[in-house]
Amino acid sequence: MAKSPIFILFSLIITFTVTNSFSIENPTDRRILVLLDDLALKSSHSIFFNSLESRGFDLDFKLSDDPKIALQRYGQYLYDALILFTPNSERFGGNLDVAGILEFVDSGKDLIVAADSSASDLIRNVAAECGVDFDEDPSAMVIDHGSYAVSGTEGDHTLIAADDFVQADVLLGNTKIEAPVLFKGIGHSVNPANSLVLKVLSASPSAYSANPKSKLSSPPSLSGSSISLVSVVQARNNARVVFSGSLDLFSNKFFKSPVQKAGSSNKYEKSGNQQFVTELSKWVFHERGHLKAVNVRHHRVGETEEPAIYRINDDLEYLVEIYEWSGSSWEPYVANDVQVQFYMMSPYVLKTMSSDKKGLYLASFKVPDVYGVFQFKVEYQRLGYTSLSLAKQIPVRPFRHNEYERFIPTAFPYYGASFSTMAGFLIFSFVYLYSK
Amino acid sequence: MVKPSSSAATKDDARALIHSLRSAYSATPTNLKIIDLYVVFAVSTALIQVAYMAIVGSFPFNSFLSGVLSCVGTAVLAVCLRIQVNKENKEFKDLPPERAFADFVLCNLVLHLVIMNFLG
Amino acid sequence: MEGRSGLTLLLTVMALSSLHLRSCHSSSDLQILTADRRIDLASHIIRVALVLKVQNDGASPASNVLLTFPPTQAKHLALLQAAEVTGKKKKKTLHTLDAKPSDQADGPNGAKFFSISLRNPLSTGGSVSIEVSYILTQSLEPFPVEISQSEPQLVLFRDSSSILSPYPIKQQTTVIRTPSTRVESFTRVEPSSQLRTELKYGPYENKPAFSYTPILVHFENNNPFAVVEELVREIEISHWGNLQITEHYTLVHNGARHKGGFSRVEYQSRPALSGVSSFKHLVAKLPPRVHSVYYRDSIGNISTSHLRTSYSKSELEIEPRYPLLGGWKATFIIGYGLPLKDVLFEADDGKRYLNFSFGCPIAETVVNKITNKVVLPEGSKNPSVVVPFSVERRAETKYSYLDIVGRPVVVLEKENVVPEHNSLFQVYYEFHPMFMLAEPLMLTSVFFFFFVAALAYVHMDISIRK
Amino acid sequence: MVGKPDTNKTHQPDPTTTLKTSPFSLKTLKLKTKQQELLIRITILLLVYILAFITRLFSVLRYESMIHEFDPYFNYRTTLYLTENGFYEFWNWFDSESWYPLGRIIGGTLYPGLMVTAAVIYWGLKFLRFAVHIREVCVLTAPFFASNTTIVAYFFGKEVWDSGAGLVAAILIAICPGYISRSVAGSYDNEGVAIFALLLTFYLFVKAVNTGSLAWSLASAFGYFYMVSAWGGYVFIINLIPLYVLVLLITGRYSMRLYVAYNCMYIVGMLLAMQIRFVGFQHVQSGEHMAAMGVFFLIQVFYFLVWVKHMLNDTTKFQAFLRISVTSAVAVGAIALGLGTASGYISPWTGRFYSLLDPTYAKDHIPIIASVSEHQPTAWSSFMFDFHILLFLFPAGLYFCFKRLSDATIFIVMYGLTSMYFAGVMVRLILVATPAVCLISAIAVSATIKNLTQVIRGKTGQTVSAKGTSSTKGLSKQQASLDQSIPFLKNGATVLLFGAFYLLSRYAIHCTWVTSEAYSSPSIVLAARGAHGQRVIFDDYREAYFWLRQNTPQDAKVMSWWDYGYQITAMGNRTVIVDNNTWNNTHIATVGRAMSSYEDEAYDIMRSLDVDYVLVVFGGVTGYSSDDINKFLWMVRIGGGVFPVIKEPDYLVNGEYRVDKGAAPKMLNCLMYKLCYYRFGELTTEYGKPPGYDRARGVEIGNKDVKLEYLEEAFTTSNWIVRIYKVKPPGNRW
Repeated sequence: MAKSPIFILFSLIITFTVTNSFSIENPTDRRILVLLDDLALKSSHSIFFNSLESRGFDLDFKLSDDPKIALQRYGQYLYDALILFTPNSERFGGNLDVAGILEFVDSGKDLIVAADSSASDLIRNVAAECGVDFDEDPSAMVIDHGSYAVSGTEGDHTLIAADDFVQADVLLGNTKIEAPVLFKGIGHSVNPANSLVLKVLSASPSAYSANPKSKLSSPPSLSGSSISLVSVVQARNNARVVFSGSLDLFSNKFFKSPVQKAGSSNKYEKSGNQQFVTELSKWVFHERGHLKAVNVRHHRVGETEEPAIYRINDDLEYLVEIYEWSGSSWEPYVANDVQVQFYMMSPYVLKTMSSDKKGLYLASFKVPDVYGVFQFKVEYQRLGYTSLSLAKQIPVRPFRHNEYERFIPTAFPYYGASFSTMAGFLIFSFVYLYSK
Repeated sequence: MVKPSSSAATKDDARALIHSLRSAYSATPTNLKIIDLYVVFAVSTALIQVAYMAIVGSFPFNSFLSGVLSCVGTAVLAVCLRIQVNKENKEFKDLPPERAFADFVLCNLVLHLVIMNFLG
Repeated sequence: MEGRSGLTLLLTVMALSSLHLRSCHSSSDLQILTADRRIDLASHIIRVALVLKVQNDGASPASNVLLTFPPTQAKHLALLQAAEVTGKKKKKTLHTLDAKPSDQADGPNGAKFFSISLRNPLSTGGSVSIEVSYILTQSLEPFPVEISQSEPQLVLFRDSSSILSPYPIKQQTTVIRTPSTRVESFTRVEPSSQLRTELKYGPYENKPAFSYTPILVHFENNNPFAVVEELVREIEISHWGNLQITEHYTLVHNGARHKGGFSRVEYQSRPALSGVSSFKHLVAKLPPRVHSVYYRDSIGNISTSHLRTSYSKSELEIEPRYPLLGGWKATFIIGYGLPLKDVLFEADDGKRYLNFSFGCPIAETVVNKITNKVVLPEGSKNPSVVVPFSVERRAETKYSYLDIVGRPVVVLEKENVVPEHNSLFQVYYEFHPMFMLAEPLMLTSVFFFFFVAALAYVHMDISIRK
Repeated sequence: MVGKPDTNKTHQPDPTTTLKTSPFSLKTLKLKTKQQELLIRITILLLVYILAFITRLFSVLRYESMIHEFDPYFNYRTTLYLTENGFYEFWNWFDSESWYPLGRIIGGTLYPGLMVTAAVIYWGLKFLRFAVHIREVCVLTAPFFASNTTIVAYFFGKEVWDSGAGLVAAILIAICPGYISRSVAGSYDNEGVAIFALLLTFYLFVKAVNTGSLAWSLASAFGYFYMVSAWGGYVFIINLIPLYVLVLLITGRYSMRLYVAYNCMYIVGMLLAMQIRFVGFQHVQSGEHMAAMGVFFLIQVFYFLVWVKHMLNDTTKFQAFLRISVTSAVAVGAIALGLGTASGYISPWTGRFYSLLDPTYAKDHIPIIASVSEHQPTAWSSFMFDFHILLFLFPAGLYFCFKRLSDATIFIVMYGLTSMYFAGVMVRLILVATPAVCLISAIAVSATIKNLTQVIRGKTGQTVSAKGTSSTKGLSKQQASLDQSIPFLKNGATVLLFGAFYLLSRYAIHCTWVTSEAYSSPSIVLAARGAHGQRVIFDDYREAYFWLRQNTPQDAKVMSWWDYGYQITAMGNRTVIVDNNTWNNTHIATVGRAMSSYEDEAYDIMRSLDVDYVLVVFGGVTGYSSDDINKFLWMVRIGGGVFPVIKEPDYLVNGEYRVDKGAAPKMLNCLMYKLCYYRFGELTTEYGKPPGYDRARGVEIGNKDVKLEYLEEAFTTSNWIVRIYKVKPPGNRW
């Protein structure tokens, strides 16, 4: 009784300190909540956890049924990321549930979910909400008689050596992962309706998902390379989520064990798991591939200050600076495929921006001959990078009454005529008056 | 069979007309003649402009309109003046010619001011 | 925001150790025998009453006593009053002392000093008891920052369990009154206790100078956090017997921001549960005998207002067009007239002076910035102002009906104003009654010319007909 | 409130007194000097002037000094802009707050006359150091111009008939409901000044025709210019006057005066009108203006012929000449017109113009025009309501006019007949007919009363001579028959006279009643009688608009049906998708489509238009019947007119429109229904009725648990009349 308020006090103070840690200035996560089925995992997966802690994250381990689990207090999130190593627990302690986890993601926090064969409905629901569907059959595992991992004991080929990585350095780092990755667990398919989910590690064409114990009666629901072993989702608010079909993927055992892919002669001392997981964790915790666009501005060519309104056929320049977070500092982002649209219900101008290599992007173009309320739009979605979508509204007005061209040569006769009539009028009145 | 006869009829009719018209017109007082001259000048300018427009197309439409309308306007106003100062018109006995001319000038001023505004 | 203040708070906590060392050589040798402090958190205006018994242990007599506030509080300090108490319970009398920011350099971590100058210097060994009352505004942080319609409003209050003072305190207690018994949490600094709506800290014995122990009180407060961001009052004197006041309000609900949608069904059917922290109507206390009161905004009259007048005062109950939930704004204008003889008097030196209340008439509101514009009649000269507290003063000129040279305007500005500021202020000016005749003369002359013109027309008309 | 009755009590007797005085003035005319008569006339006019102003202030007394209805809010907003930013800014104003994202060139798409007038008045007052707010000026502009109209009416009547008729006309028009309906204080609309301009133009033109002086016709040209700058109804002038000229030509009443008046007026007027950007070249391009041009050429030819005829006074030659010239002229004209239309140079007539000529046109072709209530054909009742006894006096007046034909009377007759026809076609055009009706009835009244008084006073001889022209023949005939049975006739006459006065007083009473009851409510604030008979005010519109103004981001885009566009921009100060200036049918149809399709489809449309808030008007709680549910079928029609996916039958159940359980499934799930009835099912609106009972339709709604997926309720006013919803951002993980 007497203790709780003080605890609350501290937690409050902590939350204060937390809230301004995940800022636009430093997107890398700080505090991570790790939920485990049993504390044994803490040691069996220690390499992974240690690597995280060595990279400056402070992990907060809790059992999945710990009654004091809380992601937020009074609307303030206590953690920046959540690791669910709880393939089997049906419900969490505290008041954490699927909705809570999704809300956590929707408020821009990151998530790693490791399922396993007989994954709990809770995990399945979370996954389904993110467009990842684990195999319905609870006892199903990914079986691959083609590219299983050769090991001492001849198993049922559920331990497979996968090496079909997605080709994206931002996700898996620059150094190529030589050794295949050991995987033992459930497979999933990505929902085609969801454009944000992406397969990182997919199974080989010979793989299929079924219950290894029972005889294969019906054709497997999932088969071939449509099976995804590890997938990532980058939400619109740049929250990042990793789904792995196997918990062992992160385990020390797999990290250390040598691997030889069936049918291939070359044998590696060490599986690709560690590299794979580390690189992936770097991505998911925003140590890499996080872009920011700063001082977006636009002005007429030759001017500097931003006008409140443009006129049709004005020449203008649009500038934006884009930087990438390197894990420690903001580096200029260099690419040649950043495009800006001048948009009113449909893009009237679509232009690729030229970049000096210091992060400044520039496009200059002529306002179309249409008036209305336009938008400068930059919609930059590149595989693995945080998506930039900038929109800036600007009205475009037609000519003023005194901006039309004057004294058109073809019109000179008319001018002449009207002036001559005026002259004629004067002459006439003189003549008329003095004629009597 | 109707046409040639009618056309022939019209031809000599026309000739007769012209002649009698000329004779009749010679009787009109000079100030009216001046006005007529003025009217003719204005109308001809208008016609020229229309022809020109037909050639080059009506791009600066406002200029064209102002040009033509100024001519037409002057012509019409002049005709009005002519009517008012014409001694033979009984309707305007009570309207002194000075007043008529003053009105005429006023109208012209307005007309040309508007034209000036509309020309550019 | 919270983050930063939180950090500063931590810093203060760390700084404490150093304070203890420094406290021994503090400015003078006064010490406080007993101090008790009552902090009232009932509304969003925090009223603190502090009773000190100060004793002078030094050799030299002390003429003034210092008070100390942490920088955050000093920033939000709206009003500070002090009085010396003489006599016992029965026949105790108060003599107000003047308290002003002291020019002394800031104390440890920027603590601000205010000095109270005593009526007569405190001789060695003598003691005096002082009643200090001060008001803090905007010192309650809503937490959580955003609430939905169905949630109550929780706020945080930060202070120190022990009174921050440049002098050692022998014995002190602090009592914090919360609006309700619903207190989420409060920091315990033994001995501390809660009974119903009162949190009691202390008594603490022999605290050294500058001792500071941060406490947090997290409690429910659903009183309207009505803040007038800007109030412009135009007080126009017309020597034809009327004083016209026009007040432009920018009102905002400064509590926890409203989150999600606003459901009218909920709001209508269960007022007890939904939107408890919102407020529908406000009450403005206007002087008696007000007339022609109106209440409108930029798009027209607002039909929901009631005026209750009595011989002593009038109350105007106004409803904004819509209920104000957290973070919602409303702007409106209140106008009313007063018989001039109630407020305008003639001084002995022949000057006239206006005697009118300064602050915002709406009850329990904080005004961030108030601007009083006193529009003197055309032709009045060298105005001077008497205000019981410090204000900024400007001069303007206003053109109104049939003005030629314009009317001199005295503009008085003040920030962070609380209801306690509703005291009278005076504007003296010289005015020659001749100016009163100017406008009627103009009008009459105009009519005269009109009739002459009409006459002329009639005659012309005949001349034409004949 | 208190002020109301006594104001019109004091001015109630006006008509009668003036009527008494008008014959009185006639009598004195011989006996005393003319000054008295002049004086009396001026005082009467002054009183009428004041009466016309005061009788239009009911709305201010009942409610407050505020702008009414829809369009006036746009006018008010533009006027504000004009006074703040000056004329050139106003002239080139590109408004990005309406018709998002297209925007609207205000300067080029409105009739600036009204705004400029108000601004000039405002600046004038400010110069005189009257510290008035521009709103007050706008509110009082219409009554002010109504008063001026009475003066014009007086002069017009005087021109057409005599000063007595003029006075009566002034009085009639001062309180005629047909006019008041559009000119009460606060209805700050083009018509307010336009009617004044219209009558002025006509008056000056008639004057010009009568005198044949250039100056008058120039003046009428300026009147026309003002009319053009003020209201689209100028088309009526530019067609009526040529028609009039044509009729005169045909009836052989052609005169040089006519020639002078028409030509000068047409040329100068046209040139002036072209200076208004919105009108531009229409005078030479659109078909609606071709009649005038045709008549212009015709009259030139005609003049030429007359001239030639006069030159050679010999019929045979002239006929020959005629044959040639006419054939050639006709040929040329036909070719020119044919070419013009063929090359699309002369635009065909616009829809509104068609719907004028053929009442049924709009209903089948242009729903957007048909949907406006004031474009509906007029019912007899409303004629009765707006004209009262004038409806019967009108034919009598026509009779008198025919009895004493002159150029002026012919004009007024034509004006009366044509405008009456148009009034029958469109409700709002009763306004145009009103002055004509008043004038003609005034002629009837004054003529009858004069005759009667003369009969009573027995000795008509002098009066006739005194009143020079006035219907001598008719009177002397009466004399002949009158000599035998004077006493009987006298009594009859007295009776008739009193009858006339009685009728007129009835008229006055009717007018005040109509004004105070029907035409003085600013449809923005709704008033109803409460349970105990006390007055209940529903101020929900302004509540909602002010909420928008205060609590939404500055650049928020609000989607609503176009009726509320002007009000939202003016009072809410937020960007709207469509508004009452219905220039872009497709855009409106898009909104209509969004409102009438399912939520998810609507969501895509709203995203494409960057809509942040959706505003609907709902009367189910208060029983306010002109809400969006009752307008909904028009949205469907207009939407379906452009997007065939929207089909009206989907929303009807075997031809009938209903919202209860029997309603069509698409109806029950379309966006509009959902937004109006969201969480309405939980509310008990009326005692003894089930929850979710719609008081406007008088049914229990069909779909009580409305779930919204893509929108959330942002605000609902205290009486639920306006409901505002926020469009949610797209899903985060999909």
